[in-house]
Amino acid sequence: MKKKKKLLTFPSIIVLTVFAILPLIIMLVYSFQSDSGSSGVTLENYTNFFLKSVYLKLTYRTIINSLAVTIISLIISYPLAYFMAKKFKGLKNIVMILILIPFFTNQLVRVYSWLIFLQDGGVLNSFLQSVGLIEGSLGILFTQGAVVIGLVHAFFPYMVITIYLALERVDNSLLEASSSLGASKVRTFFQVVLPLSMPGVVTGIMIVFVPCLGTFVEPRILGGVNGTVIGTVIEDQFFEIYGWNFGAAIAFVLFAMVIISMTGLSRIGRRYDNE
Amino acid sequence: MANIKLENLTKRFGENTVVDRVNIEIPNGTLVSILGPSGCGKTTLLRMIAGFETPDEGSIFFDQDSVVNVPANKRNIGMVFQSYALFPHMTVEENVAYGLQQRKLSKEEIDARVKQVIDTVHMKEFQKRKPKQLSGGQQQRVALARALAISPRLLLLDECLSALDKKLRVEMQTELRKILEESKVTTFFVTHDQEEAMTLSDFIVVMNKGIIEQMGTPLEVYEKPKNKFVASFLGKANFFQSEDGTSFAVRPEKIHLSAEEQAGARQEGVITFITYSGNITSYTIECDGEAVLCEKQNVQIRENLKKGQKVFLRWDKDSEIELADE
Amino acid sequence: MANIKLENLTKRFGENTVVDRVNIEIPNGTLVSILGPSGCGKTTLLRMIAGFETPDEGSIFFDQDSVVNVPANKRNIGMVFQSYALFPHMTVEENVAYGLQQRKLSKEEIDARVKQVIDTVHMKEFQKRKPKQLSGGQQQRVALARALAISPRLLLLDECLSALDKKLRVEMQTELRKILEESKVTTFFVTHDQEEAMTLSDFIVVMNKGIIEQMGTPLEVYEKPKNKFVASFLGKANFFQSEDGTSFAVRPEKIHLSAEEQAGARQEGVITFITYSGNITSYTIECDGEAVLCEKQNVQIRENLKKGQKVFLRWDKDSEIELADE
Amino acid sequence: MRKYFTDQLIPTVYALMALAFLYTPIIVLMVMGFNESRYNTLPFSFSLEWYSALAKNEVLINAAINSFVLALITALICVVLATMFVLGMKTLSRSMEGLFRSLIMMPMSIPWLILALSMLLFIRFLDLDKNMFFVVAGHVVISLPYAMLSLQARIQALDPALEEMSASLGASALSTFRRITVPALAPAIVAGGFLAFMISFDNFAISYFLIPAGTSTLPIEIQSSIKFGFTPEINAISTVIIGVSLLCLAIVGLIMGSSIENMIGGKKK
Amino acid sequence: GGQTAEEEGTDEPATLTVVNWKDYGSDNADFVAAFEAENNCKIVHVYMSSEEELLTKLKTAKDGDIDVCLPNCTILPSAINDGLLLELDTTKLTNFDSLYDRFKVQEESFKDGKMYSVPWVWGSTAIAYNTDEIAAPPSSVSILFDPEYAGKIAIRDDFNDAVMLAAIVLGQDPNNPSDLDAIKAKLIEQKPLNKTYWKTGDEFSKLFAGNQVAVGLMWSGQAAFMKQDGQPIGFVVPEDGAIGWVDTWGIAKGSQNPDLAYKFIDAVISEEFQYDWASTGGPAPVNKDAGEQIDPVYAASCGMDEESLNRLYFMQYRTDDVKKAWNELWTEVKAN
Ligand SMILES: Nc1ncnc2c1ncn2[C@@H]1O[C@H](COP(=O)(O)OP(=O)(O)OP(=O)(O)O)[C@@H](O)[C@H]1O
Ligand SMILES: Nc1ncnc2c1ncn2[C@@H]1O[C@H](COP(=O)(O)OP(=O)(O)OP(=O)(O)O)[C@@H](O)[C@H]1O
Ligand SMILES: [Mg+2]
Ligand SMILES: [Mg+2]
Repeated sequence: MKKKKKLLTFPSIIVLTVFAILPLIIMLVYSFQSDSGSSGVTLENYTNFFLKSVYLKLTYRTIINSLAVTIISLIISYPLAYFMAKKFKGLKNIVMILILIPFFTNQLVRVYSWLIFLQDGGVLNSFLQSVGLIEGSLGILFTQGAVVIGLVHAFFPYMVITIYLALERVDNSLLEASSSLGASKVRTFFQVVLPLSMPGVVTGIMIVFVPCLGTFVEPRILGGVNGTVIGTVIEDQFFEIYGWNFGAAIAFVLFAMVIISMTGLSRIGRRYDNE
Repeated sequence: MANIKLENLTKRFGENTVVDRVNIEIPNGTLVSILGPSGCGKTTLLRMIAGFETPDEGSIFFDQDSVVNVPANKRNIGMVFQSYALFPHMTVEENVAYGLQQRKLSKEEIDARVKQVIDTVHMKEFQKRKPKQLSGGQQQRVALARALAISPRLLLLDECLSALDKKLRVEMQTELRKILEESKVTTFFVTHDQEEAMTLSDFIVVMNKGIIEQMGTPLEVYEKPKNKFVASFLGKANFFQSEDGTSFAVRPEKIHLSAEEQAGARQEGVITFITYSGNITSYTIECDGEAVLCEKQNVQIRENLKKGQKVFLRWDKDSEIELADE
Repeated sequence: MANIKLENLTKRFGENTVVDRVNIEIPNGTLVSILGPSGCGKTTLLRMIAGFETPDEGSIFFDQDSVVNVPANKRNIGMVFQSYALFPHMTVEENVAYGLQQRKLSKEEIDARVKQVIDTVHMKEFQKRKPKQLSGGQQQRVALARALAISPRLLLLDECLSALDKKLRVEMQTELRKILEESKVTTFFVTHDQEEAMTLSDFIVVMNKGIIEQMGTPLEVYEKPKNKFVASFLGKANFFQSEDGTSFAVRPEKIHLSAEEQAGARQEGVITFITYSGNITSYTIECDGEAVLCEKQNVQIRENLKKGQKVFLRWDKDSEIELADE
Repeated sequence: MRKYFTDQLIPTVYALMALAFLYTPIIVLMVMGFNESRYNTLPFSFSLEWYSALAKNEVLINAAINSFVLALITALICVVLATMFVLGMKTLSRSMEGLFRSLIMMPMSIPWLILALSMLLFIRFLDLDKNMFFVVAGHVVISLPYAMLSLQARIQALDPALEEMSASLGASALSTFRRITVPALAPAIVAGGFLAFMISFDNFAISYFLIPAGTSTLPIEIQSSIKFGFTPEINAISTVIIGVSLLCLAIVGLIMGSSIENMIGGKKK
Repeated sequence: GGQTAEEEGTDEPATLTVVNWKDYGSDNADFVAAFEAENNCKIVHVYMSSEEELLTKLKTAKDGDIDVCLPNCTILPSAINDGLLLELDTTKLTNFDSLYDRFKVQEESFKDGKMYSVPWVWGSTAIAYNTDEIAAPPSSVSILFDPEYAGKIAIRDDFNDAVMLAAIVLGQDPNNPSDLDAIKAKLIEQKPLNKTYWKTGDEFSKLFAGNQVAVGLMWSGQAAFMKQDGQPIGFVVPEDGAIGWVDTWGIAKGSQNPDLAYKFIDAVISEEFQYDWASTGGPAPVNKDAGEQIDPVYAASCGMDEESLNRLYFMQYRTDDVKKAWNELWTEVKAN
């Protein structure tokens, strides 16, 4: 009985192994080969990455950016998910659908729309000028700020979903019990709701932070001259100079960082999961 | 530690009026049991007092102050939920300490109090466990401890002992009674167990379909039930018709049975059914086609009445309970 | 409709042995109540019989066939969980019909049977509701109906009446008894209510810490408990020491109280506590520093014994229960 | 009054603000679809020119239909795989479970570009033709984690007693699954499918590298037009897609009535 | 690919798979329809998103996946060296003789004396400017380094363009710069003057139309198109030169339809095709007959004239090491 159930996990695992792991192994082999085509194993791609300050600098910039995006997403998503799970009644499904609908548009098109919206002389600028909030130009496009806005926009809805699902599981009678024991709404939140929704928060952080590390579209387009991040470097390697080996090496460094941060996070998640 | 007054308290869910113009006044420091059939509105009543449901009509006063607009966390009420509602991410200790932590006591005070309350409910050896690792009864005790720990001015217990076995239950009742007498906290106690209600409470409130059928001391409610519903809901009762058309009830234990004809016998019949339940044996006697229930305490082991035997029934005039017409 | 035999049944959770070498044989068509303190392993025992837990040791036989390797859905067992486990997405009707649908009966047969069982548990007016819209007691009745509907060969009831009020409970007990007698289905009944156990069951099993302390008819277990645990767990008991050092117990109802000195009085003391509980009044009497409990049925309303009064206690020799040494 | 403030007003205002942020670029792109300027410049002057151009643009419409079909197939496969996985997951040992879970989540953590290229290399390594099978496989790989996320959250909330109860009533494992587990998981299945659909629908990298010649998806068309500048036809088709998906959801909502409540996440027990 | 069907005249049309840029002449609907009708075939377009990616496509393709492709001169030698292209027989191209002589002997198309691709269009990456803001055509690429236009400049996010541009300004040989450090310093110095580095033509055109960018590095073809569309855009190859490029057609090694492929190439270098496209906003023609028909004023305004042609530094093939070095340099500039 139990054995049979275990078999249910296999199809997914097989699909992943065949269509992700095996191909990646081939890619991993590439990362240990020299760009110059000579066969044989080499670490030059990795040493190149770690010895050039430019890549380390970009890595650092990428991490800081991704952290900023994650934190801002959390600040936007948690209250929204909380209100949906605990305050809205019939409304919450409408809100949920409204949150998902924008994903039916293309990512590039959305990013270009931000470009139109944020540019000096664009919609936002004209609006703020006419209201009298600012004079002259806004100057927000082509800064890290614009990149963060674009990325938060692209990823926060996923976080809303994971947190919402976790909060839905927190039984209302627990909130009542806390309240009857004299806890204010705020304390109830921090001592009961938040810890119990922690698994969802952890997943949400992963679902935002991790893809952020590898993005290149938003930084390139919205970041202007400062939009270079590790994702765009990888993209350049593959699209501009045929540097697959080095590109693969960078990708695997990124992947290692992801694994490390995920391990750390899921450890936190597990602590709260252990009810 | 508060005098509680409910005035015209009413709650509707959609079309259903589940609590209907309830008026009660409970003196300071008394224990009131609420009895009533499943679904009659007991939990809803408690939830309104606790502040989790807003009444549709009526007021709630704690010592003359209307609390309808006071949020639940300011009412200083200890509540035990029918579903326990223990915090799943906290240990037993932490659950019990939770309410105290809200009150900004020192760590030592909290620890001491927690220890004391956990001892009271006999949960010391489980204090480091999480609720999921406890049996139903153990969880219930934690819920009780958590409510008691904060020394509330009003304690609301929603079937808080129902998952305990008799022995532990009697112990907990005694503890509860002791705690309540010491702390003089006014208590509402919802229970399905009439014996528990009668043993424990100063007053009993019998509810039915959202209204209060009768309120009084256990003696009053048991010996002088106002109507058929109360008479049959609280304890068992045999109903008879007098010659003048009014109806009255007689409790099974008030009926004397004898195998020999006796003076003043009111009915005679045949034993059709005997049920032994330890300290008591019940006899069902068929008299003129009506079943009459009669209970005898088993003061000796030997049984002297047999199934199919003819017996005579007698009761005192003042054991007859007159009932309001319905 | 099956003879059930448990042989050396054992279950451990980690280090804890929660069911410890249990041996029972239950004849076909009998109702066995399992009584025991909270956490003693009752639910675990039932779950092993139902097939949800695999025993670590021992066997389970239904009519000579070992079922240890039979999956739960092939055991044809009706079960009522402590937590009801109603299917939240189905109405009352659909819940009850579920088990029948698994048996590929015709729609008419199913409808008829569902209707019949829902009537039995008095849930007709709620049949279109979802479990969320029902009170605890109502939910429990649905759970019972669902288990009964499939006419199982074995019925496992885990505190299935505990959320009901006394009146409904007695009704349900009667119904249950009737159903069980008609269908002759073997039944395990876990309860905290000893009175319920004694009224309802053919046999009583008293468990403690995973082992069986005693098994027998209600009369045997109540009147001849093997040890102090059983004596005090099932009903109340006063313990005394004989001159020869052995100890014995006397049930409170077996003690005759009188204000006047009487022949054969065994003890004398002063009433320190009187508790009224409807049909019974309990007296606590202080005799030589020991509290003795004595219960009198309230055959009349007037009380003739007062707190502080001196009384004489007497009991028959054969009311003394000899206890095994511990 | 205060309650109204904290329970209604603040949440509503907050949600509206978040939605405003979310919809800013969407509204911009919708408006620009009706703007005459091909460069999306202001001032705005209303025109349906791009919609009539779109109506004639079979390539773009076909690409959109392809994307839709591909996303639908991907979503179905993901839902089936993810459901099977979360059901089997409970029986795994803790460490196995952790391993398997991180395996499935992995595609989220690798830039899709890399995954796409490695799959392309893999196909070449196997000496196979590019075909739709691999496109679907690639889409499944990247969408599966999203489907899994919503299901995992839900399965933990599923009371095991329900399944036991069903077994004790005589239901076979399959019957229990169909009648108890699936309904209990339904909201999460729908939500997971929805997420997988969206991920696939918007994916460029995988389709681009793996798709056989002659077939195209909407993201590919858009990405390819961008070298010289895409026209507001793209805005127009995006607007149409949003409109259609809203309409579909509304219809589904009407048909399913109150059960739409449970569509996303839903309520526990 | 499929079977050539022309001789037998069967109903089953052959398919010709063409790798090209989207909206770049060869996928013009009218042209495609006419070609398909004439040759009873079906053209399948596969779009590329960068030159390198075309190489990827060729390398990972199986026989028959690709018939014709559009490599730029910068990657052409790579493709030829890796044996990805078929050797061409120019006698099969009826229009080959009409090409300007310089394109008949385009260096990158040859290896060991054998020809592997046919030039198609050429163009320049030079200065596009807003005629409303800048009255006279800039005479030097150094306008892109002029602080006067700070915040209104946009050069392209492309290591090749960037390095060549800086080399022109510094007087180095753009195809063989002598001092990469100086180039890097120059680019870093220029960096803050940019509004952005544009990546796609879409970005540039929208920013330009939105008055965000007044001057920048742009392709001649796109500038011509925008001008026709009514934008106040001027285009000039300044006196100190700019970057030139040549796009060519090759036949993939594994093509199953080489004859049809020849027909296709022959069609796109025909006088008619070349004139039509060049005069309506396309890049400059390689067909001499077509070139001579174009209005000289128009030609000058989009850098198609002889004079501009002579000022251009045509991009040459670069080895992987050079590309890597330039790319890294550019990455460092961007990361700065
Ligand atoms: N949220 C709700 N919505 C609609 N009806 C409800 C709701 N909560 C309770 N009810 C209904 O109100 C009535 C009273 O419910 P309540 O829980 O107060 O009963 P109770 O007396 O506590 O019953 P029990 O003894 O079974 O716990 C029941 O008929 C129940 O079905
Ligand atoms: N899954 C489990 N893991 C570890 N310990 C368990 C588990 N389930 C039950 N126990 C422990 O096993 C013992 C017996 O539990 P069980 O639920 O059988 O008790 P019970 O007799 O039904 O109690 P109650 O009357 O309170 O329902 C308890 O001490 C409980 O803490
Ligand atoms: Mg209740
Ligand atoms: Mg139990």
